[in-house]
Amino acid sequence: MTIAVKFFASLREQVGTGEVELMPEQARSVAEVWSQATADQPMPANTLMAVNMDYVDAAHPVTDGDEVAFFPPVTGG
Amino acid sequence: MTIAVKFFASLREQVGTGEVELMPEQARSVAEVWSQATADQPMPANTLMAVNMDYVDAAHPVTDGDEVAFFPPVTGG
Amino acid sequence: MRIEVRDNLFDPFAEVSRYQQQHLPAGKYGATAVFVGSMRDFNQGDAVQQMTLEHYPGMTENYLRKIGEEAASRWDIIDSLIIHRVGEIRPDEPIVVVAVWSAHRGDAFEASRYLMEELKARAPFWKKETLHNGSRWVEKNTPAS
Amino acid sequence: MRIEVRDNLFDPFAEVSRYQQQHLPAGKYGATAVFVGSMRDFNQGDAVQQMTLEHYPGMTENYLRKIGEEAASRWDIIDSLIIHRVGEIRPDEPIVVVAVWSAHRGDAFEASRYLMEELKARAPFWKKETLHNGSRWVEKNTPAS
Repeated sequence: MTIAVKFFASLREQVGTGEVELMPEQARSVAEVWSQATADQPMPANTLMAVNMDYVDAAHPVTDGDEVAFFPPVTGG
Repeated sequence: MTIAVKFFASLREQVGTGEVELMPEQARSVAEVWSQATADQPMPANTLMAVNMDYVDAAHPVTDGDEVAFFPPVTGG
Repeated sequence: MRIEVRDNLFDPFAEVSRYQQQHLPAGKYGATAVFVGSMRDFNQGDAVQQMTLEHYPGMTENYLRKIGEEAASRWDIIDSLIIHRVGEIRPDEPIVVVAVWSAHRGDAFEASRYLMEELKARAPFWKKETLHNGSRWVEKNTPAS
Repeated sequence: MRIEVRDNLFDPFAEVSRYQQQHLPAGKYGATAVFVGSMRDFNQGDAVQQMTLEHYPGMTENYLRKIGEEAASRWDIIDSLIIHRVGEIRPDEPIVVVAVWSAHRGDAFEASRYLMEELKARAPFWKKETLHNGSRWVEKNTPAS
């Protein structure tokens, strides 16, 4: 299996892709997922992160099969 | 002219009439209007009073041509 | 601002929708807060079959307008609508609808709440409930929360 | 409770009315609080011609449901409805409608406000505005009041 990585809204445009896949051995935390998936781009300070569609922080562990998402502050409603 | 006196809701039923007229010399205050118009019935403690459709207290003066109303706590909405 | 006292059944959401289409400037309001009060078929533990709403014609409209003007002076609102039913009402029928349009949600929420609380505290309406064994005047409104 | 994310235009008041008729027990709710957020044709001093609303399918619905369940656990409510638009939106079109039915007005008012504030704070939606000279992402929501 793999780790599915998603980017939304302005982060998607900034990173240049909406979705990439990582091999599970490439990253053990959300922060490492970001580094691997963006080729070490700096992460904007207000970036929000989710693992399997729940908000987490950058230190949250990731495992095989996880879906990891990065996005800017939400602006619905 | 006269003073028009109105009673609403449970007070109308209790006093036994919805509207009476007083001569201006019969009452100089809202309290006196009540006494004259109800033949000195006791006024329920929570009675609300209005002169010309604005809330007032029992000491409020009344003059010729005024409309004076008595009613229980309001329960709309 | 429109204030209405009605003695016949109305559809609150259709009224709000129609008023909005006819009176609100398109694209200027970002927030609409609506409250509808409806007749329940029970109160204080008793089944209620019907209700009669009495009001003080003239003073009622004056106070609804006064309350609407107070809300407009306290919050940044674009328009508002209040319709209140009087006469004989059956369970599930709407009693009151209040709507406030604003550029921002905080103003719309707070002004609509203010309109309802002040209406219940100051507008001269009185409810009489018909139960299976007679009728009774509602003595006071429920508190705000 | 119904949660919906829609990519086409809807009539918020007709939706609330229809949901009420189909799902609410007649005579049991005394209070309905509705909030509609609409697209304004201006923001931060600029004319806005169009807006694109992006979301995170799956997580959006999860969080709307979570927020709805939180409201139901905090207040005494009978039912609730949330519909949120995504995709391309033009000025004056509705973006979101939230409705709460309760026996009492305090619960309906407070729960509807909670739903909107939490939706704006936590549900993954993002707005991109089209101006006459290009487009921009909305960077953050306006505060509650």
